[in-house]
Amino acid sequence: HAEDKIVLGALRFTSHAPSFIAYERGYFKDEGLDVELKFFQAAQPIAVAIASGDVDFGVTALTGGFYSLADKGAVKVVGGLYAEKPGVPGMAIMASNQAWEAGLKSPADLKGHSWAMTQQGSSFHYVAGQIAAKYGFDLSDIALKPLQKVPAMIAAVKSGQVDAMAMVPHVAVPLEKAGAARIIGWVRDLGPWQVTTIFTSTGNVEKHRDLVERFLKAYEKGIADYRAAFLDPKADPAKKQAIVEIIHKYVYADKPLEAAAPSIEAGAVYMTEGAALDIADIAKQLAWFQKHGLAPESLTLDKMVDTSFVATTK
Amino acid sequence: MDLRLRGITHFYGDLEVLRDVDFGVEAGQIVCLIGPSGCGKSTLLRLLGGLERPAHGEILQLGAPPAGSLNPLTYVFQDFALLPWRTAAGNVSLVLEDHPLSRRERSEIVADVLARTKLSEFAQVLPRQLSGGMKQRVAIARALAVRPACLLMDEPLSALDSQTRELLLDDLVELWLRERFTACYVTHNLAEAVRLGHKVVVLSRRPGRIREIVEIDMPLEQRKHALAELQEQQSRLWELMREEAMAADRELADV
Amino acid sequence: MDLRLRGITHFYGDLEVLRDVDFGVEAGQIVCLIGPSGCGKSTLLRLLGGLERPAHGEILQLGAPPAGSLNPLTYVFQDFALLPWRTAAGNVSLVLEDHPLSRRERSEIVADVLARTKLSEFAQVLPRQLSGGMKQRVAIARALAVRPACLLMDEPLSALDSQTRELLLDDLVELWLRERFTACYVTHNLAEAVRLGHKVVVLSRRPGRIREIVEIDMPLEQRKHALAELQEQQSRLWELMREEAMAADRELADV
Amino acid sequence: MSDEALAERGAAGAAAPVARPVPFRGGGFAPRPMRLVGLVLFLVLLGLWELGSRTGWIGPLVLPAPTAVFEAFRQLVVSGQIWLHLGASLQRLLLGWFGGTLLGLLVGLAAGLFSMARAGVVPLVAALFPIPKIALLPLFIIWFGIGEESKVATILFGTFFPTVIAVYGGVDNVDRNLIRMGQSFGLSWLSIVRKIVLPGALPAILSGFRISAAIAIILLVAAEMIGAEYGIGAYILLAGNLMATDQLIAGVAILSMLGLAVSWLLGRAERYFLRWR
Amino acid sequence: MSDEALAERGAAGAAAPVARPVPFRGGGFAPRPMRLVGLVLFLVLLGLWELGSRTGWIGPLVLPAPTAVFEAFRQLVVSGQIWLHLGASLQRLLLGWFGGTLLGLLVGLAAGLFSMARAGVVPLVAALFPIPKIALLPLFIIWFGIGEESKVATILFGTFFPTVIAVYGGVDNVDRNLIRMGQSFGLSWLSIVRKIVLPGALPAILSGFRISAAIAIILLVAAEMIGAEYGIGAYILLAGNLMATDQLIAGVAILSMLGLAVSWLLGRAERYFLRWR
Ligand SMILES: Nc1ncnc2c1ncn2[C@@H]1O[C@H](COP(=O)(O)OP(=O)(O)OP(=O)(O)O)[C@@H](O)[C@H]1O
Ligand SMILES: Nc1ncnc2c1ncn2[C@@H]1O[C@H](COP(=O)(O)OP(=O)(O)OP(=O)(O)O)[C@@H](O)[C@H]1O
Ligand SMILES: [Mg+2]
Ligand SMILES: [Mg+2]
Repeated sequence: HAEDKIVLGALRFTSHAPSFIAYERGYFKDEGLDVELKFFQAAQPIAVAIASGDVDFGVTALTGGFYSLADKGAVKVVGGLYAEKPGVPGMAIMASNQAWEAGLKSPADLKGHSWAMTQQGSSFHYVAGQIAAKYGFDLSDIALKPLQKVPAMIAAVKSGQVDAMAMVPHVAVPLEKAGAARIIGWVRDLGPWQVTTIFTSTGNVEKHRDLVERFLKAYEKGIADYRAAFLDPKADPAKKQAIVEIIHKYVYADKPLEAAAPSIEAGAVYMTEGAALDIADIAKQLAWFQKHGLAPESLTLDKMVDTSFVATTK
Repeated sequence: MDLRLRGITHFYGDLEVLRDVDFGVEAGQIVCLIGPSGCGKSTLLRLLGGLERPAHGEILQLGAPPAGSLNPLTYVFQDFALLPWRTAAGNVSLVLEDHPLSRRERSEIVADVLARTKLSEFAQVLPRQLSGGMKQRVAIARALAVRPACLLMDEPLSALDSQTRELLLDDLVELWLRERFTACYVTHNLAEAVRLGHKVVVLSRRPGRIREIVEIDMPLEQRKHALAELQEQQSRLWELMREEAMAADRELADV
Repeated sequence: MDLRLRGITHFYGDLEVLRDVDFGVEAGQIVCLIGPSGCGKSTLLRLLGGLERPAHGEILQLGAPPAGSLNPLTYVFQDFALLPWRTAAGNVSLVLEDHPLSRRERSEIVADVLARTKLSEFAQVLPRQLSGGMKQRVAIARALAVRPACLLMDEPLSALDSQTRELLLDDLVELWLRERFTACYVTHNLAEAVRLGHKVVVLSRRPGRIREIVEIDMPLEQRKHALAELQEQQSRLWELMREEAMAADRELADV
Repeated sequence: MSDEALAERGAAGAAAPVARPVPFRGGGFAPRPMRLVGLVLFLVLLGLWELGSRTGWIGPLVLPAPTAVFEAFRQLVVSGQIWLHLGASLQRLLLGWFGGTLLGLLVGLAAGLFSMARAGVVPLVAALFPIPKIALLPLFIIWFGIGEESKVATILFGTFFPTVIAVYGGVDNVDRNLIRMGQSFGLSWLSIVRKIVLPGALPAILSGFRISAAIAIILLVAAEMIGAEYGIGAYILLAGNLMATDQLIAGVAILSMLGLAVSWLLGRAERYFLRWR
Repeated sequence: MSDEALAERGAAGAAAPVARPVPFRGGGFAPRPMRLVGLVLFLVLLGLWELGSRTGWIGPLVLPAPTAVFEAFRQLVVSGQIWLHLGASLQRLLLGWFGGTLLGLLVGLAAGLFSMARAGVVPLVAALFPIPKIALLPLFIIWFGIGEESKVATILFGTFFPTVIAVYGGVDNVDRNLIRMGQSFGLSWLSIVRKIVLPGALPAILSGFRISAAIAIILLVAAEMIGAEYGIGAYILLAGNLMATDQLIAGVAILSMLGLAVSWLLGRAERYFLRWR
């Protein structure tokens, strides 16, 4: 029978690993989906491309742009993926060496310091907000530096032009090892956070529920494989190796496998089982973005999320 | 075909350029138009050829143009107005291309007029390689190609150095003796006017009115050898115009 | 101060422009230089003024320039060479500003030369508002301001219409009668040459050699009323040059 | 028979002397600016756009309604934010444009006057001009940091090259006869440069300014990619991130007005400095 | 006493007839291109840069050594990747530039010939020209998708406006005397446009092409920000993302060479089409 053609937007990041696993292991095919992977240089255009109809599914953090598209009725969250919570691997909070010398030893000291991020309304911006909330100062006490790109953030912190930033573990740890910056805390300690979500166009949700269900079913299998390989301490090394090989096809493909493997493993993050969605946290994020004028006031949780596809956690 | 101007008055905006000008150009005659700078000579010629419409008065063609005339009123310009991207032959051919002529007819006409202006060997040469005199000869060839009933010439020699001017003046006289073309010839140069004109129309300063129309009866072929006699005519014209030329010279262009 | 050219030969690349030219300009005399197009007249004048260096031969100043001469060899150009962004007075003042003169001296000189060229009322006018004749008068005023020992004039009237040319020619004669300046005057116009020149140097086609040096003894003040007599001189010169002018006219510019 | 009567008979009596007015065949080929038409067209386009948005024919995602854009603009003004943004951007623009122009003038003048400088500068400029400044942003951060320097540098680099080209082109086009005149009157080299070459090159230099000013405005967005909190470019980038298309278009409209204002100012400057033309 | 002897005595004998050669005061103000100097300067700069890198005076983060850049370039060639990138970019460049130029020619010609078109087009172009294309990228995605269309559209928009300006400027500058000549010989309107206006505007149009081609190359990086996998711009962006400065500079050098190649081609075209000058 004819397979349904869909386009899946992806970045060449380990955080998109379930996409690659489900694709390579034929889980999509099993569901009668002919998936085309479409690669982007940044997360934001994936959401825009879903709005324009070029892409059917994507995975991304909840950013200002995403809320805006959701408010215009273009995209809808259907599942969760990467999350931060205590006790699992996740992002680090780093200080530049100069700032560390000057006394920036923990996230609590961030008041009055500068903070690198890609853009306003990005997840890095949100982290700064969470730090400020947790340690009881105002976000305006942190000097936010939007630098558009992650490498620019790294360069700015390395050279001491900016005091602090949040960074994915497989970058953060080598940076500290090389003495280029200091890890002063972990994002997971700020509380649970649903970082990325799976989303699709509103049209798909309303008119092709079956398609969305099949997609999520296949995707969940990819997540399960990933969890089994990276989040299970008793994982079978051979199974793990197989997953690393799949991911290597897409990430660090220009490096030999041996060189890429450690980075891929170090990049492991927590992914929720069955693509479950932390709906309470999403409500909290939405409120924060709205409070800071980074999401439209008119956007409601119902408009943004369809909770009928996956389990929701509180 | 004759031309007749009746009560021509013309304005540019509020500036009156010509006032009540009235004269005729008879077939086979050269009418020279002289007057101080800015008195409206070029404007008058543009009106004659239908490139502008007079504010008042009318300009009439009397009689039909000769059969086969492709462009009864044909200009020869001071600055030659040759297309720099076309060869001499190409520039002549340009004005024939909009007429229903076969390719052969066209190239025959081109070859013929180039020969008549002694330009055959320059057919494939671009304007930039030609001296000023040669350029104006190409322009004259182009004008002849459309078999004009009346040539409208606006200071055709004034962009040339005076030796070349002398040579071309001789050529023009020779051409007229052969072809007896009709022409209205604008010039600043009184020597040219008395060498070429059957009738010299003297205009006043702006607004140009007719001050005098001088008829010169001596046949064109004799004039070359009667320079002293012509010198008298010329001095008379100069006396007529001298004061006005001086005043025109000292006039400021409006900013 | 006299000028003396000795065996001047000049090349542009491989092109020989002048060959073995040899003549002198005596103080108080106007020497006219005539010759067909492209024969090297302008080049010769540039050599005379030190704007170019001759390939062979030498150009000498004999005797010291008169005391107070700021620029012994001073040009008047065909295209006037006025700075369009300066007024008439500003253009004159330009050539004084590099000399150690007080502001008062300078403005006195400017006022003086403008008066001598009947331009006082145009002192504050920009070139674009002036007619061609007026522009050239400003250029002449500028030349007079530096009290030249010898004026080098390159077809100063050829960019003007012929009526204005006539007027300026009269002015030049008048000026010479008053000031007896020395000049080397390049022209294409034989009428100008016989009206102004004490000596007319006739050059051949390129490479320019001296064909003849014609002395005209009639005093300048009488020439205006002896046009017929001059006409003879002029015709003789024209006979000398006619063939060469024709050949020069039919020459192709190298691409 | 009078001429008039003949004229009545027209071309029918071909052999008889017919009097016909000379046919008019001039005119045209001289478009004149008609201010009103431009304004009307602009309003009509705006009206159609609004209508399209209201009727839903143009989705809000595709293009926000003009009223929404205007509302975003009003917000910007009412909140006073516009002055913060404009102030920051104008400062960068002025510093960068001024620096680029000054350096460009010096280098362009050198290339216009000296063979050596020309030989060195021209190929270098030709090679460096078509380099996109956004490509260099990562390096600019390293070279100039994330403060104002790197933003100003971006604009400076962008305006430097076109200025060099305009200036040496302008110097090349100065009438050589005027320079020869200066030499023939024994003017010093400096006088010739100051009084003849520079004013003569001014028209070309000023029209070069038009280009470099447009480029400076275009580069504003690129420049403010580097950690700018305020600035029209930063405002546009943020709007783009948030997919707030109304703010995006409002920001773009501000840049466009800035461009028109600069070009109007340069027009005034031209009219003042080139009134001798 | 001979003249020569007098000349020896110089200005001392002021009253006596002294013979001195006329002093030379011309020359200068005519810089000539000296190919060799440009090349030598380029090599010297490269040498200094390499030296700086080798001695550590220029840190590898600040600027990679020329040899490192060359190595990155060599990698690109050896792996054959360069052809993928170049191919993708050239296709976008050609399509975008060609489309923008064609549209620009039509609109510019209309603005040059008809008052109505002029009145409508000129203010619009003046307002839209200084809009940075990167600012519009989010909208371009929505309008044209993430395929080739949006990339081509970015370049098309960038080249359209300068072409319009160049073309109507060129038409304006066609010698009105030539047009009047055409009319006086009764040429049809179409003939005048085809045979007089267009060839007369060609020099201006061709020099407009130089500008629009440079802009097209500059916009390549912006265009390839929209989800391009291959292309020189995408290569540069990726290098920037990875802070691989050697690849970054290699990519920029490729763009620069592309610019030089295009300008050389246009130079040839000018020499061919304008050989009548
Ligand atoms: N198209 C125009 N628009 C406005 N004014 C014009 C136009 N053409 C000519 N004029 C003005 O009309 C007057 C007469 O111009 P015209 O060119 O007819 O004079 P002319 O006698 O040919 O002068 P010249 O001897 O200098 O050639 C001048 O003052 C000129 O400035
Ligand atoms: N700077 C130059 N470089 C090369 N060739 C030159 C230069 N100046 C003049 N020539 C050539 O030298 C020849 C003589 O030029 P010149 O201008 O001296 O002639 P001319 O007698 O003044 O001509 P005309 O009567 O046209 O003014 C011409 O063939 C010209 O092309
Ligand atoms: Mg006229
Ligand atoms: Mg000359």
